[in-house]
Amino acid sequence: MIRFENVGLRYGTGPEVLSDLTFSIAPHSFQFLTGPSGAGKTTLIRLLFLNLKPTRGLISIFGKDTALLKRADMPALRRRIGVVFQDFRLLDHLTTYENVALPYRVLGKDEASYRADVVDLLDWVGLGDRKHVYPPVLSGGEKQRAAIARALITKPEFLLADEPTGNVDPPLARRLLRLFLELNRLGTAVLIATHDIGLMDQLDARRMVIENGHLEIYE
Amino acid sequence: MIRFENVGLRYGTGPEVLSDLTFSIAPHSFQFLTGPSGAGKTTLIRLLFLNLKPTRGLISIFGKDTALLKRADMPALRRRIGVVFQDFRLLDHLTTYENVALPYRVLGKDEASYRADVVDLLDWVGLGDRKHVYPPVLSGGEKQRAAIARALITKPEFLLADEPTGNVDPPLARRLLRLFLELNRLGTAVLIATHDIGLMDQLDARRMVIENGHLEIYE
Amino acid sequence: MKTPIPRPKRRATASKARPGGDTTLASPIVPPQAIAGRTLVLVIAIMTFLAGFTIAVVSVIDRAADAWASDIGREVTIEIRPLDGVAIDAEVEKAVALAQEFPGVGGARAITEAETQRLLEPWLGPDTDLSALPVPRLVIVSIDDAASFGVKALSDAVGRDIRGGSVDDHALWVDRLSAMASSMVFAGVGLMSLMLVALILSVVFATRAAMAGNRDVIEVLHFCGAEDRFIAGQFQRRFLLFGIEGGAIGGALALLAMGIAAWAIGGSAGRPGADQIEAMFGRFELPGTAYALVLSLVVAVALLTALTSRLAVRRSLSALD
Amino acid sequence: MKTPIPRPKRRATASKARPGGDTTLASPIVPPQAIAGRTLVLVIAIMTFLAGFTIAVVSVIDRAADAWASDIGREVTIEIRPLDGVAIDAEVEKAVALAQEFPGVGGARAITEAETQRLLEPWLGPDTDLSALPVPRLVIVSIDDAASFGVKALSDAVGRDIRGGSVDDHALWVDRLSAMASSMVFAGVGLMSLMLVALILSVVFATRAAMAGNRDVIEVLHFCGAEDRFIAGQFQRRFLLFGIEGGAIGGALALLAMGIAAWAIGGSAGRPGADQIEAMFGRFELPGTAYALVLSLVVAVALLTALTSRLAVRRSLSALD
Ligand SMILES: Nc1ncnc2c1ncn2[C@@H]1O[C@H](COP(=O)(O)OP(=O)(O)OP(=O)(O)O)[C@@H](O)[C@H]1O
Ligand SMILES: Nc1ncnc2c1ncn2[C@@H]1O[C@H](COP(=O)(O)OP(=O)(O)OP(=O)(O)O)[C@@H](O)[C@H]1O
Ligand SMILES: [Mg+2]
Ligand SMILES: [Mg+2]
Repeated sequence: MIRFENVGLRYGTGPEVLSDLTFSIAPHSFQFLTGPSGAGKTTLIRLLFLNLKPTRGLISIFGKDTALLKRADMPALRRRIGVVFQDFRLLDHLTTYENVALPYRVLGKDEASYRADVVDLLDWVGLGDRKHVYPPVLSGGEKQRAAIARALITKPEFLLADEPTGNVDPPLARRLLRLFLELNRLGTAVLIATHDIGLMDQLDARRMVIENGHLEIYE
Repeated sequence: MIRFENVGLRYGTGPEVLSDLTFSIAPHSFQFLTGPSGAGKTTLIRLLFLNLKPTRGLISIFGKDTALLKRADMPALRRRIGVVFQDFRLLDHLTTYENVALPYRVLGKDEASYRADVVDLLDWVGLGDRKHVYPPVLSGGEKQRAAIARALITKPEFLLADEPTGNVDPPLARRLLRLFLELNRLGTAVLIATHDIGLMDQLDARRMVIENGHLEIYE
Repeated sequence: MKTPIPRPKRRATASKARPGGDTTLASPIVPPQAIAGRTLVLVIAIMTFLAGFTIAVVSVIDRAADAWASDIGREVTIEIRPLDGVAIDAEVEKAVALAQEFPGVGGARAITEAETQRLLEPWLGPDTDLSALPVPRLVIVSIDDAASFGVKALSDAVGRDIRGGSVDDHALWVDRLSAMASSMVFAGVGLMSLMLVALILSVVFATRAAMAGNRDVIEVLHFCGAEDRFIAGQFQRRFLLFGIEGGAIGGALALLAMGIAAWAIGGSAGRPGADQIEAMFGRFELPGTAYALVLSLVVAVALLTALTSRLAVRRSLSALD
Repeated sequence: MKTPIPRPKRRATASKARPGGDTTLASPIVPPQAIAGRTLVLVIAIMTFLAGFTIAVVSVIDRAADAWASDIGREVTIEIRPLDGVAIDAEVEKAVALAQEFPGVGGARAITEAETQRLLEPWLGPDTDLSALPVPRLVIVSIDDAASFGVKALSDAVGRDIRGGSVDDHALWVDRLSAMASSMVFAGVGLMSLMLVALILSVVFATRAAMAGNRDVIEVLHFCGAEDRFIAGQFQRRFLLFGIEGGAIGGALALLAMGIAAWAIGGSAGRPGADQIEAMFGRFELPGTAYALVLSLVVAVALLTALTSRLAVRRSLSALD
């Protein structure tokens, strides 16, 4: 589904943050991405959802070479990918409910068709009673859960989650992990970037470790 | 040093987020603050650095009743308190170095008098080579470390850290903990809000647990 | 508890029971932007007001200038000097008859001796007997149809047929006044161009400033897979509304201010000075074109605002990939 | 490795060796704000330009109006009608002598017959012999010191001493022209007030919009324990600079535009119409007060910008606790 071949990335004229990344991500697979702070996890995730172009190498996403992609084709591709940003990126002028419903709105769906989905998902992540408040008054963990809910809501084919449990307590982290697993069980490939060893230990999943710009994979 | 008596807090007309908090924090003490996401840890920290007024009860900080404090007295008091915000709050138009040096600048200090301190501290938190970049290009963990450095730099009498290791890997978290301990050894009272059980387990410190608005303290 | 991910059945019931029936999608995707948006509307309103006001003033001046030039150009005078042995009254009558026959002439009228006397009174005193004096007589010829009238032909005919007659076409005055009027119109149009440039700059910059706060929104929408068209459309719609709001407020105020000015000047009809102003500018009635111009100004401003926001979105978007 | 917290010794060496010698505190605490700041400067410049231009135009009109009113008001005419059995030349000389003695009068001058003839030529034809006519003679009295001059006293003296003499103080014309001039000045001042209100609103709102992006900065400085005074001072300084920059650009452009207008009109001296404009508005020289006004406008705008930013900071701060 996703294939990287000898991918290298540097920001501007800086050193190479990632070098010679060669791996692939299978449909329906589940993997953790880990590595020390500043290793390049977020950078790799940005490559995966077309927010960065590699300095060298080949990336193919859903079978399409990203170097050959036209701007006009990207939105359709992006809609098949859900992203949980490390810094949440909620829109402050929309309520939690509206933030989570945003991907549906962007698709032009009628509200009646997704309202129940959004409400159920918010209940599951424990934001049932925070639906109508705006992100600035949410606690750190609540924001994080809203960001997760937004990424999941359309059941994308590929889910990227950047440090999705950094601000929540361990029981809640387990609950969220169950959500990711459920999504995976339904066919979504999931990649979770995390430092949380406790979280990774709960699951016998593939681990991708970035260190000094190189990737090692432990199946 | 800090004393709370029957403190209650509600936001607007909502339910009471914190109720009947009675505790004190001794000088030179070290404590963790924990509790589920949304329990009120950040709220308690905001009360502690005078960013919120309690709905009821009495708070005294450095021996002064906060209800009687005049606006003009607050800056002096705040300067004795260092805060690591859960969302970092770095200024995007200042470099990492300038962000960390900000408390000194606010004090009107001459740059020559603190430059070495700032550089040393940045080296310690592993940002030695990120001194001159702006926060938007820092990784999550790098931002967090910059925020920690800014809170520590003036060696305040009381340090509040809200989830200071949520975005860093365990070895780095241990390193940062050492920094907090060192500061504590020099006389600073430290309060760290965290979900990270691994971090708390490394230290036999007082634990303050908030759950359902109530505080329980395990010495 | 089951994770909420696949629920074909529950969804069916849910859409009946509407568990979230109290939730509505009220908020627009583009933030309402308390301060930046209000500033944009205000700047647009102020600039539209000033530009609209200038347009109104310039069109009043323009019309007045037209009126001056044509009023004066619509008259020529035949002067008949008394010559010895010529019956001047007969010559005057001949001149009137000659002029009336001329193509393009609406009418000709001799100035009576009483009128001439009144005109000369300041110089000669009230009691002068003009009949004793060799005072020339005047015939005022008013022109109906300037196109078919030829002042040269009249001049020739008068020189040929009327003894002691000559034609004064006020050419000097017409030249001077129309030059003055066109100078004023020129200055007015210059001022208007200045205003329009200022208007465009202000609107473009204020719109871009208001857009600057929206980079996050654009980014998030983009990463949610929104088409560029969709994002640009959202912003364009909102900024079109800002533009219409600001433009309408400013345009309405400009017309109102003009109305008040007209009323104030009309109301002071008895006051000294009012006559002069009225003589210069006409009755301060706004020509219909002024309304049309102000209206199209408002439309142009709204479109400009929308277009600027669209371009700003496009620029942000192309910086994203 | 030791934590970097207590290092009295290392610090001492460090300040010699300067391990961070390449680090400098270049960035201002208040962000430079690419777009919002540039917009603010532009809006200030445009509004200052328009207001400055209006001030310049209004002061030219004001001066011209003064000049008209005083030119006309500074002359009265003594008219001496020829009476039978009176030597008119002697009366004219008496009148000149009488007027010259009068308090406040600068000089008196009899209009010669040749001049009178020229004035009457359009009415009487070129060849009239005025000596045969009872044409009144005129004495132009110019007034130096309007305060000490009394037209009534002169009128009485002339009526008493000069046979056939009467005083015309052009009262009607003075009234009319000064009314017209004051109407124009009134309109100009009205326009100027409008411009100033627009200026103030734009500056206040644009400043507040530019400040809106700074809430974070204010908050962080506040939580770092900065005094309100310090924070407000930082913003005030920067916004004062914005204000000075915008105001100076706008003010300079206004003066420049005025200069170009003066040059263009001066350059067209030969053209028809230019004389009229010059007659109406003087030589388009900007009075010194206009420069002073534009300059104080710039200063006022800069202060207004700084003050608005200060108030915005204060408001943000008091919302924080
Ligand atoms: N836009 C950018 N321009 C320049 N350098 C950047 C940019 N974004 C990230 N970097 C640098 O690239 C390196 C990798 O960053 P990245 O965000 O991928 O790390 P990470 O693995 O996500 O770290 P963390 O766990 O702390 O979030 C960091 O040193 C960071 O400072
Ligand atoms: N300004 C506010 N207005 C209204 N409600 C608020 C505000 N700030 C926080 N809350 C609510 O108060 C509760 C406690 O929030 P707080 O941020 O203190 O939690 P927390 O313990 O820090 O959680 P986390 O671990 O997720 O950061 C949350 O439910 C939150 O939504
Ligand atoms: Mg990261
Ligand atoms: Mg919190």
